[in-house]
Amino acid sequence: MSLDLPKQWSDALNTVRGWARINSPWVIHFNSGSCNGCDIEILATLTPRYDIERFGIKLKGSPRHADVLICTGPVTRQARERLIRIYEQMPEPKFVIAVGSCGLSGGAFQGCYGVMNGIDQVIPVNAYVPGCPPRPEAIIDGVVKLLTSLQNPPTPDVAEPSPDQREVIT
Amino acid sequence: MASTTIGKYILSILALLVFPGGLALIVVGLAYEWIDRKLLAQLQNRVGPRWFQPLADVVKLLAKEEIVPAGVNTYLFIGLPIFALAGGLTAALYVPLFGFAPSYGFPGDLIVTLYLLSLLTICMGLAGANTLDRFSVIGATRTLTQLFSYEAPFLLALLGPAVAARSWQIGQIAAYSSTRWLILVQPLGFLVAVVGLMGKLEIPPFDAPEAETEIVAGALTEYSGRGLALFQLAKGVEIVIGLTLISAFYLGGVANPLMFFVKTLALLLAVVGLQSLMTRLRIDQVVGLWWRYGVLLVLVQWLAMVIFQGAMS
Amino acid sequence: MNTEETLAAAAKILSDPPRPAEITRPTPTWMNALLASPDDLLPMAGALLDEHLGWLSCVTGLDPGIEAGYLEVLYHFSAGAAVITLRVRRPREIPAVPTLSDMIPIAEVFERELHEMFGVEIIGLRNINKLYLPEDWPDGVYPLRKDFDPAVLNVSG
Amino acid sequence: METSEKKELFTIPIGPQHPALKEPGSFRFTVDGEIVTSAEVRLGYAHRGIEKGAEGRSWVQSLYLLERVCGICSHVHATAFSLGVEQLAGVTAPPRAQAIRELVAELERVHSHMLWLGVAAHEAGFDTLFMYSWRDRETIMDILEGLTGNRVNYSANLLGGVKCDVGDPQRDTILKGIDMLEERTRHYLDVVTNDAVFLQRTHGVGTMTADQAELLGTVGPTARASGLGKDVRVDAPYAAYADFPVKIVTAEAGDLEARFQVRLRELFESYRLIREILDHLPPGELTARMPRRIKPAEAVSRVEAPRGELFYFLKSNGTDMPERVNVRTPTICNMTSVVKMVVGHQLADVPMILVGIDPCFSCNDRMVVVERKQHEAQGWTWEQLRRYGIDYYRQIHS
Repeated sequence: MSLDLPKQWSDALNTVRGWARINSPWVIHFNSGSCNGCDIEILATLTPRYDIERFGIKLKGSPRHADVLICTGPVTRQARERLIRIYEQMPEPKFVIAVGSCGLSGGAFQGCYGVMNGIDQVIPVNAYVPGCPPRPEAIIDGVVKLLTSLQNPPTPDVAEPSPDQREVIT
Repeated sequence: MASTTIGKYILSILALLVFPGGLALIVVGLAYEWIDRKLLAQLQNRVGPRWFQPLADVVKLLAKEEIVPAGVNTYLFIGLPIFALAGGLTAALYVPLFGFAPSYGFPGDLIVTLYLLSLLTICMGLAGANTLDRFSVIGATRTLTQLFSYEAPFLLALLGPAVAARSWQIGQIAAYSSTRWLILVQPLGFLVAVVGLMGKLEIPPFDAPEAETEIVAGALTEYSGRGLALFQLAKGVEIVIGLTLISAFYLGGVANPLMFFVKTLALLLAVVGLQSLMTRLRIDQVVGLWWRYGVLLVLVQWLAMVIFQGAMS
Repeated sequence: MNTEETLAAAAKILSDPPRPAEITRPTPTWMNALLASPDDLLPMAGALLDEHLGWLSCVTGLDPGIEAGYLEVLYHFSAGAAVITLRVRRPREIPAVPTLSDMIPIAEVFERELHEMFGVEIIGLRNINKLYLPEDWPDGVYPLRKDFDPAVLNVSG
Repeated sequence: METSEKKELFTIPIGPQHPALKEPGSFRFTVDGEIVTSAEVRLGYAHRGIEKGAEGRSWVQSLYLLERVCGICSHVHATAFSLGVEQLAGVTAPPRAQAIRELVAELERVHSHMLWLGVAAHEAGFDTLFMYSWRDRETIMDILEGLTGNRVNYSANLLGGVKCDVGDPQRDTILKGIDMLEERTRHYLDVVTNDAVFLQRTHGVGTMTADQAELLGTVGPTARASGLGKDVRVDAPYAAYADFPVKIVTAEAGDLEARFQVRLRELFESYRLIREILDHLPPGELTARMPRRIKPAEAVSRVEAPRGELFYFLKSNGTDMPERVNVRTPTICNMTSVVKMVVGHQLADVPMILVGIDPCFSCNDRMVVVERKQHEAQGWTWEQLRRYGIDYYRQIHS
């Protein structure tokens, strides 16, 4: 915000912004080489029994539309570049949730030559959901916990994206 | 004299920005979007979003960073969503919104309104073609291809009531049809108009231009933040205007607010019901459908009407 | 044709002169045939296919260790319950086998994997680009060989 | 693979992050307007190095590692591995354990096919069917959870047996769930056979004749939909399939519609088997004693996964760790057929054809073949594409 608004105004604006962010998290899902177990559970959260649309969570295809990256898998060497790219394509403010034991630490695949042993080795992670695979309820809980944690601290200013973040997606 | 002129200007501006156009329209557009999503969720056995969901989505998008991808025309990239929304809001002035007579009207405003509505589609097409992303470009070609396929039958279907009313002015046609349920005499035209509206709004089965599983988010793949929010608002506005037009023309008019909401909501329910039953059509199937059956149906309708009117006179 | 007949017919083809393969039967349904030379691979696989004695189910690479001095390639053909495995041994330094992909399209996938994982050269295979290892994988490092040392990767981040 | 992308404007990359793929696999389709002219698959985004990993773990640890090759068909991986190791050690699991293995395998097949039906419907843009089939799938997830304690990656297998028994309460739950699902499946079969709009997307799409299917080495339902009677459960019965035999389900047409029908009709066969096993569950022990070290030997183990034949080659060397584990998953066999089938089809059909084989990339993590037909379609300009689009639609309407 370049405009100099009175304090109450900008506070009110921030409240509205925070409210909207908490109530409308759009999610993008990336599988960095997991066994699919977590991925089908993430997909299951969309379906009638769990229905994450109740919380305003929507699964989006384009990283440009997303606020939260839900990432599964131990990050294989091949998927590493892609993961970073997707993370960089997301507009600020953005959050990352690591889902599944292997996304946390490499899990069962720890030590295999093809994996990086966890998502936080590659990109910053805001929330961790353990389990092999976690139940859909646990995944929803993870997202909701992340969102409620945003409620308290003041909204950080939108960071100026670095030049490489403005590259074209091809 | 001068004061009445100024008063008129103020009233016009209010009509454009607050009621019945502008703000009120946007609010109703968001509400209809919610109803659409909620009903769809219910039909799919889900709970569905909360009532403020579309509002939260739009506010959040407005507050987000907007990334302008490299290699695009920045003015177009930023301007197109604004044009799209402005087109929709302008169209609202000629339409009997909320059961009130149109704010403005002149002979031939039906044609202008329809083309203002197409502006959204064209803007989306251009927005997609403007970016270098190939999903957007494919989405843009599909958007425009689809536009060329449904536009003519949709237009013809709305001209049916116009011919019956012997007027090209929306206000007059609405007045004419408020005493008659044209759906009874022109059922085919009504059918084509409803399905045409589904095509215009790119909802299933006509969602090939934004087919998530093939081309991510179609023409809007590259948009984030504000642009996306404006397009979403424009879409909400288009839903309301489209429903209003069809209700006013075919469903016995929208003479007062109650009738307006009852009829447009009933129509929305029908559209959502159809949507939940359908598989996405391929773009070539869409084109085939419209030109083979859509146009034919409307022409049959017209022929019947012309013969009927000839016999009457 | 039951399993026994299939295996008998296959054994007849594989033990054909001039260079009969060395045939063993570890289980009732599984037959191993160690080919005398990699040149026999194409004609023998062709003969199996011609007689409808199976389809190429899998290709396995084996590294018995550095001391053994050779790598082994196993071509598993399945027919009903029967599995007929053609085995080829190649020296560890210059392992090379002819490609089956002209005859069996699916073989290309298995052979490319073999090439990448064991460094076995596939004679006649057109496409030997990176298969499923990452683009920045070092040349000459074959992960499924016994002497593979993960330290060579050491990609710190 | 990034270098030529600017030039090939109309190469459509799908994946590794793409809404059509819940798993990472990367495809590049070159398109003429909407028609696909060439296809290329780059897998390996899920390549974790499991085969090597198993060589550094004990037999028991490897069991759990291999179960996580794939989260959808985890049980068949564990079964194939257990059967192979038992063969190496010369141990046979008790009959009750074998029957429970088959029971869980069939339950897993139901879960996998229901999942696939939903994903396929989603690809077709038919989200209502997706929601309904996944809602019903929850029943089977509950059953699996009640039986084994986990919804996915159930670890029902042990080396030498199974870990969970089926008691009367579980039996009743399963039977009740199966009855409900059978009725629902009948309804879904009706939808995929009779719904006109759905048939427009499946009928005559991605057709593969029996000869092609055989030449391309397809397996599982993909092969059976083309009229090939390939099914390991019938050809080489393992676990308890000799005692509870399965009737093979095939179709002749070889198109997507046939693949839908084969998979759904297989479900009825699975329901029948599940009931039969529950009615005639052999009594006895659940596990046999397994040695910790296994004498040097080799073994081949074949199991019918929901997607087709799963092939394991195992070699032991006298220690408590495997010398070599080779996994050949069904998807790798079917993937070649996709690359051949999509050429000449509409871009819009590609996700459907792809999903028609029920691909499983994490199973696979390998890469396939390049197919280029007609001209080299690189470097299409916008103008060329526009021209093409106009000509294409002119042809349709004239």
